[in-house]
Amino acid sequence: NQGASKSASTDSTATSKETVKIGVLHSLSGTMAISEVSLKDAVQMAVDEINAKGGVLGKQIEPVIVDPASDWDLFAEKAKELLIDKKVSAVFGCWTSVSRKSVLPVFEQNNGLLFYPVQYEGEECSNSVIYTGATPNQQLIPAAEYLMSEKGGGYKKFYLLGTDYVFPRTANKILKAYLLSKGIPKENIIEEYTPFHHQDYQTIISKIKRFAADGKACILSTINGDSNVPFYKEFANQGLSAATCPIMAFSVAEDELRSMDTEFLVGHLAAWNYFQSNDLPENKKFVDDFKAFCAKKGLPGGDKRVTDDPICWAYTGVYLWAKAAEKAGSFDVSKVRNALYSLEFNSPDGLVKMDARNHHLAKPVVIGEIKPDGQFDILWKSEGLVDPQPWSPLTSPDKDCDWVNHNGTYAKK
Amino acid sequence: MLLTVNNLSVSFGGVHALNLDHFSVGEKELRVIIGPNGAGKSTLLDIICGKTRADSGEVTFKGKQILGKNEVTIAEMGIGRKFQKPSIFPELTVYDNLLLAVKTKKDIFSTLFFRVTPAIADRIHSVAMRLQLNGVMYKLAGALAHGQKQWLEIAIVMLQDPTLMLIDEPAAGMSDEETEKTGGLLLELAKTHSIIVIEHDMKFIEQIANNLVTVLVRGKRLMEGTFDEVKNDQRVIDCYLGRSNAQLETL
Amino acid sequence: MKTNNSSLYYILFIAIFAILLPAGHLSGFLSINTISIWGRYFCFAIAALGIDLIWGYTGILSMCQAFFFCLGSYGIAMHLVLQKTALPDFMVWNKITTLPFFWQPFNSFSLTVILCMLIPAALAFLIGFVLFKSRIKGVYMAIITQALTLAMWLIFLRNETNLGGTNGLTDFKTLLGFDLANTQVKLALYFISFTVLCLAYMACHRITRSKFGKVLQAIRDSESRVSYTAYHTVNFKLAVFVVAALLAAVGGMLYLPQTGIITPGRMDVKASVEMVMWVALGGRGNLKGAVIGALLVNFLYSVCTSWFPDSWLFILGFLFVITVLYFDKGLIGLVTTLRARIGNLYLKTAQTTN
Amino acid sequence: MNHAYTAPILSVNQLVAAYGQSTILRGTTLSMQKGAITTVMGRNGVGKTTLLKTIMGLLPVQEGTITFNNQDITKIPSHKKAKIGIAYVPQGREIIPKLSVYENLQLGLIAHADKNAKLPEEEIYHLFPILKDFRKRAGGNLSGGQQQQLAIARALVSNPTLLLLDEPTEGIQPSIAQEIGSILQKLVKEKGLSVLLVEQKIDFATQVTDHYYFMDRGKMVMDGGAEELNHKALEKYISV
Amino acid sequence: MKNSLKFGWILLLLLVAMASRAQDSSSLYVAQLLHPQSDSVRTHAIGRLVALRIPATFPLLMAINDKKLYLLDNQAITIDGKPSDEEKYRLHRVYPDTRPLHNSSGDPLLLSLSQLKTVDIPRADRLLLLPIAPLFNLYSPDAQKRIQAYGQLTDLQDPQVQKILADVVSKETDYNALRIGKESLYAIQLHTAKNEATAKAYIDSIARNWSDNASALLTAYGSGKAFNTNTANYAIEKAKQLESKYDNLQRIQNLFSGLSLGSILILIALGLSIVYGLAGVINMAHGEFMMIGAYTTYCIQMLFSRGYGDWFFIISLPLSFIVAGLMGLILERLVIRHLYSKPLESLLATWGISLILVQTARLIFGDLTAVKTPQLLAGGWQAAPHLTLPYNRIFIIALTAVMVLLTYLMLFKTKLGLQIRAVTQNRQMSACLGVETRRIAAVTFFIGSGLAGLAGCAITLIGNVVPDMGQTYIVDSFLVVVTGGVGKLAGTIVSGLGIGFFTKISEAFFQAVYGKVFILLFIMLFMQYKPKGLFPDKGRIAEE
Ligand SMILES: Nc1ncnc2c1ncn2[C@@H]1O[C@H](COP(=O)(O)OP(=O)(O)OP(=O)(O)O)[C@@H](O)[C@H]1O
Ligand SMILES: Nc1ncnc2c1ncn2[C@@H]1O[C@H](COP(=O)(O)OP(=O)(O)OP(=O)(O)O)[C@@H](O)[C@H]1O
Ligand SMILES: [Mg+2]
Ligand SMILES: [Mg+2]
Repeated sequence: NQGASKSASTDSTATSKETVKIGVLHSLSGTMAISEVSLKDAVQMAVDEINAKGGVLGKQIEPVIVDPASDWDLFAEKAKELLIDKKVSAVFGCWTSVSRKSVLPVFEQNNGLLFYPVQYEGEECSNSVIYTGATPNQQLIPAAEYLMSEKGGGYKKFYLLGTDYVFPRTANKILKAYLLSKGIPKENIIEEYTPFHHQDYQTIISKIKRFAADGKACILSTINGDSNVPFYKEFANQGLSAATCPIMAFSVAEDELRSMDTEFLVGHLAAWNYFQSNDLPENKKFVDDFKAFCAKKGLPGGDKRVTDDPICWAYTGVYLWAKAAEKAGSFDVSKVRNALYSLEFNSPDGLVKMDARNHHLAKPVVIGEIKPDGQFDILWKSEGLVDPQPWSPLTSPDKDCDWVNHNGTYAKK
Repeated sequence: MLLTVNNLSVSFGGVHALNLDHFSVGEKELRVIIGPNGAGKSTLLDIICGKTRADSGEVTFKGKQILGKNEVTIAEMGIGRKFQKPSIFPELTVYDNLLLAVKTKKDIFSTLFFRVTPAIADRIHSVAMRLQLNGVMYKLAGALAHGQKQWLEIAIVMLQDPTLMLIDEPAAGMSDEETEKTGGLLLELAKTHSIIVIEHDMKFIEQIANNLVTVLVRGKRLMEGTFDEVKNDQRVIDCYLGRSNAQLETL
Repeated sequence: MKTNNSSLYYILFIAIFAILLPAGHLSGFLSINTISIWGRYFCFAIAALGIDLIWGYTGILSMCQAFFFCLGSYGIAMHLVLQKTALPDFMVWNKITTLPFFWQPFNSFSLTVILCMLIPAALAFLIGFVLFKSRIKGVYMAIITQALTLAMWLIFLRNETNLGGTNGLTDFKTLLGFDLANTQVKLALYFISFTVLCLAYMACHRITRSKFGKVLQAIRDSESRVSYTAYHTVNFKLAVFVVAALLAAVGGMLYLPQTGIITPGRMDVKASVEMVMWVALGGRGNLKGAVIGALLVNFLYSVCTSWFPDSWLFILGFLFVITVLYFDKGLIGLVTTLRARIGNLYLKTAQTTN
Repeated sequence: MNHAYTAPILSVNQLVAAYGQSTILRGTTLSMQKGAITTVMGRNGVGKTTLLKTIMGLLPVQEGTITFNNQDITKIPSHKKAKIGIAYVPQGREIIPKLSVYENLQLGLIAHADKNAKLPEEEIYHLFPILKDFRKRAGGNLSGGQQQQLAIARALVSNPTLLLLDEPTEGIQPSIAQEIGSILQKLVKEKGLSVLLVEQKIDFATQVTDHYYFMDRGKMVMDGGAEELNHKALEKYISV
Repeated sequence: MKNSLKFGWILLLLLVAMASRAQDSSSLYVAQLLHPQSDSVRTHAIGRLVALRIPATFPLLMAINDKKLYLLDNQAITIDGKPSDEEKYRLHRVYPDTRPLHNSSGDPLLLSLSQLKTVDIPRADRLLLLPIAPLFNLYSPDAQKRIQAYGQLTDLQDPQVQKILADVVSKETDYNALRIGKESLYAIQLHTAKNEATAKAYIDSIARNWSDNASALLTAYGSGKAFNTNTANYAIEKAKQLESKYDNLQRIQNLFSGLSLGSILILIALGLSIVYGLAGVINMAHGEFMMIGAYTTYCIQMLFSRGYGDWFFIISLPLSFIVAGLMGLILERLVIRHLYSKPLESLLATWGISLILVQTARLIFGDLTAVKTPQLLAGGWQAAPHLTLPYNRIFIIALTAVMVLLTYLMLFKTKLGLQIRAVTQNRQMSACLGVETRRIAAVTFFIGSGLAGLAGCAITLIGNVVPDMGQTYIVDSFLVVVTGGVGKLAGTIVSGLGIGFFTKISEAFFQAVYGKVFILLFIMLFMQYKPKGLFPDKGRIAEE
């Protein structure tokens, strides 16, 4: 769409009083609000910081916040509104894969740019999305590897438990392929799914109990959102513990643990790219700033708020965009996109780097153990940055994603 | 015989409400049923019109067994019912109430493409006129007074033009004058229809009981006879009429 | 008098949506996005007409209209997906190599259109037959249809169903060779939706005015009386149920190309209750009310989620409560009472001046 | 004593009441003596039931007043009216369908002035023997006439001073209707009960009435003592 | 608890005496460990201690493994059990002996964590302890730990370990620990048995003892290490028997799960059914009253955040009832009151209210929260080997039973109940009979909403507290109300239990998702036969 980019470029020549619009597309009501509101706050904070420092290309950033209300159709509608009516230069948003998939065609048709901050199942390579969250190889595989290692406990049996939707299904497919490739016999891998908002884990825990009787089993959990508490509670109540059978979670971060009763969770594990307990000075500042920001804005939780992986990447996304725009000298989507390749940024998680050929971010992988205060003890950290693999070599060995030399997804020889 | 009932038995939770060995109504007969409260009169009508299921026995109408058939089928066979507690369409106008009742084809397509013909309009109006409903044609039926509802329901049954009409306490809640009118109406209808009427108003019964009167007591048929026979039967006086019989004499 | 009122409504409606809105777009005031959004509301309004028939007129609270709506949408979506690729990409990920049999017919557009109406109608017939035969009514009906929708939702969420799971179907490019991203095509879809809405309204209007419609209302009032008056109520109920399902499906079919995505989220519990709420808010048992309710609630939904991102739920919630407390016949009832009041006032002043 | 005799127990003054837009009572006036049976008669739909409903508080009074025992009760809610001794037997019985007969009777006790009053079971079953056999049955399952008996019994349980009866003999077998007549007279005599009766059957009315009113289109058009109540006199009002 | 603590220490003292010789070499490593010059020194020291396996160092190692090693005046100490109300702990030394610490007046010393210096041992180092963790955990005062340790010892062939094991088992007091300890012993003896008779005897013992790993052990033995086919078959045979026994227990567990799910549904449906009966309306906001109850519990927990143990929960039970009830009352006064006998309107209004309540909760509380399980209700009751019935679920079942009973008594044995039932069926006539319909309606709403609140409070025991938690259960509980027959207490109970059982049984066969679909279809079919629920009204009253 020529209109959008034209208006953006004419804007950039104007005076510094002028603003550049970005869209914020996170659910503020409905089921996903619980997770997504924090991301909106993080984006807002990054915007405020950048504006305080003089904005981008001499312009103040003006966030346009809309509420897609956890309604996937509305995500598409709001995306259209942001791109066509509001003519924003970039959009920061989405959490679930569904919401991303629903806005994807809109962004592609209207030449928009979406910064997507959450870990996802991969198998996607859109020219219009900048994926700042983890790809499967940046979260799942290291976690499984760790659990199988001597240091991680040398577990031999794996219970793959998830909520029934795309991320867990794809994640488990990749995990299963990985485990099988590592010589774990088929019967030692169990895959199971529960519906959204499932609350009653009695039956499943008794199955797990039996599965884990010999102490060699662990759980890889992609259970989402509000099902986690009942799951962990029942786990403890039926006499299981992190010592007998640890749970490695891929969707439990500090923000979810914030006001949960962590008693049952202590000792269980999680794999992410970022933890609040990361003791880099950049991170210390980021955490303090975020708390101060929430307290100042009177957001629920105030200075008790915590940061976590998606928050970190939502925040980083804004900076990446701003930096790319500076580098490109324009807000034009294709120029910004080109400037993003190989762009480095000193994020709260340390130095991270955009991939040179696709739209994902290279970053460290960390595995942590839940502490009673809802924070994580970092147990393991990858050496250096882990490069993203949008197409897992385990399940799609013949595919790769490259927007520089090829036109997106291409077949490897 | 148009309607024959044999060995009919109905009980509710162990209590026998009806235990009728034989009962029959002929063509164009106006049959009155009386009996103490709770004798099973309404229950009998309920069974005939398919509202209640019987435990055992047989009921034939025009020679066909009707036990076990559903209300609609029975209605289609030509049995119309007026209930003790008026049953009408409260949120439709009186006119629409009547329109729905008129005897025409009643399947989906006919109703979809239904047009009011002058003949039908005439019929509706003449019936409404006779039942003094013409003044309230476009009032919602729910807003009628009790007595008017009674008449509306009678009008519905009339327009249905069934072979057999089951009329439960038509005079309840009506003034003497109106009761008498109703009686006249029933007598006239009886020229072309078979009718079963249940009533407690002896004056009214006297007016309409040209044929037999059946007395039900505790679900059983106590006796059947002309009005005079019934009125003077000691058993009927004991369990049903009481002293009011004497009062009738004085009139 | 009465017809005059109605025709005023109609003229206003047509003036706004057939002339004003498109003109606004052509002269550059309104983006094509706004036009498309209204096009989508029309689809909801079509479904709402069905709900009004089954609930407003017949008194059967069916909570599975959202499901029929989705069936229509999914059908068209399957066709659109197949226009793009021979094998949908999610099947590729799930390691499915051949197109499942039930996808095959959706290669052809005409078959798709037929199936999109046939499947919901047949299902409605089946469900209706089972439920009405056993004389399920009232809340029982409402809750069971609700549960049915829930069950269907759960099934559609599954990947094994081969309908895209939670992600549903999305990313469509062309319909009958027309580019869906094209402004002209969007405008055309808008007009088609508008026309279908008008036609559906006219059809429903005829139905409710006919004796058939009276029978429906009579069923709402006193079903047993209808039976004793020799109407086969089951048939009538079944017929409206199928018609309502068809309307929902048609709405869904038109909805899809204008929205660009269909997911099971369209038929979850919330969505299915909301559809009933449109009608309730607009004015139950009044076709105009159903249309107005659907348009208004969805318009508010769109507007409030942009203007008051945090608080649109409050707005909607209060709207419901206040409508109920003060205008008990829905918005359309409010309009009528207001008119009556004004009319009275006018009469009174006329009298006093006399 | 004399004073009580002359002051009306219930007087209704220029009452106006309506269902929504349609006004039914258009200035109804009525006054009834204590310890007497006053009958309101009139054709179908003239507003007899509406009058009782308005007195009972089921319909708001738009204009006019209602006085009971020298107390203005125009505006007070139905349940208070019940508590100060007005009992109501509505047209259509209004039995609480899913409560048993016994429980329906117990409900009558709620309006009883004495909080600890016991159900006078003996008395009731003496008057209406059928209720005894059906104690445990759901009220809604009784036959029409049985329900009517139950409704009357329920009203009597509260030991009221004023009884509003809307066509109490409707659907009741003649012997019991007769009985009800005598019971009313007995109660009036023995307990000083006052009864406002709406009745269309002249036979029944003449038998029990002390004073009658004749109603037409929401207004009283004629009243008089029992002795004046004869067919001839009334005929012109009954027929249009 | 106390006993086992004492027992642990006695054992430890015994060991300390036994190993006093080895102590000399260990003290150096301990010092290095507590005050390492560098990380590698510490790692080395731990490695050595592990290799030496000196029982005197076990308490220290155990403290390291539990991440509970602290320094106080240069003594290596650890904390005991749960904190007191002021978050203070009792302390005892872990090296060279395990004396409890006392203050100057001879009372046990109580300190808070902030007064201690934490010795941070990285997980990498802690992992070094893994190989001997079972060994030192045998001496843990915590029975749970010992159970685990016994379980992990089965493979050890070391005679020294066997001796320790035998010794510890002979003094074991905890029932469950004893069983698993015995199993380990038997297993070792089985593996060393040299003739068929003894082997079979040990197989029998293992089977009789039937602890967690019995069947796995026997199968492993039968399919590998047995010295002749006879014993191998015998072992496998026994293992199979155990499996089938286990399957039976599993069935019981399933039934229990069904019972517990059913109770939750009943608890919610109870209020729903009462309110439904009254307003004649599907109260869309019922789930939100549940949410209010849950948040009340949460708030009280926050208020009580320091100490008072389980009191917060005991107080929240009535309070959540009252708060939710009051909210219901307000709602009734403000909105529902105008809508009696207008089912459609109240449906709309309650839906609107539910939207408002959910969003309000979201604004106030923001996010996912959860309530601590009270100590009393943590864990489960070991009803039989392999059959743990969690206390929280037992509690919910009991609570439901009590509430059902109270509701029954209230509705059917009191004047209030009579009035409530009358008002639900015929408001106008009830008013004419002297029933204060407004008050009764308010009370009914109070009770109905209160019951929902109570259900919310109970649900915090098993689930989390989120603004839209009401939606999770609401469809299910409507189904319960409907299958039971609207307004039928007995029906609600039977159908609640029925749906609970069926869900759990079908979950055992299908996946959870299909289990749910199956249930829904089943209910639809069921309604074919009972279109008005389990206990329909009979006769004329059924018609309305
Ligand atoms: N709920 C209502 N809404 C509107 N109008 C009503 C309503 N109930 C009764 N009416 C009208 O009020 C008028 C008086 O009715 P009412 O029931 O008081 O008559 P009635 O004298 O008791 O007659 P009947 O002898 O038949 O019982 C009637 O014309 C009736 O149509
Ligand atoms: N569902 C039921 N359960 C129990 N008893 C019932 C039921 N239905 C009817 N009965 C009883 O059956 C008997 C017959 O009732 P029915 O209504 O036929 O009497 P009726 O002759 O019409 O009396 P009325 O003259 O008072 O109308 C009554 O005693 C009634 O109480
Ligand atoms: Mg009867
Ligand atoms: Mg009347």
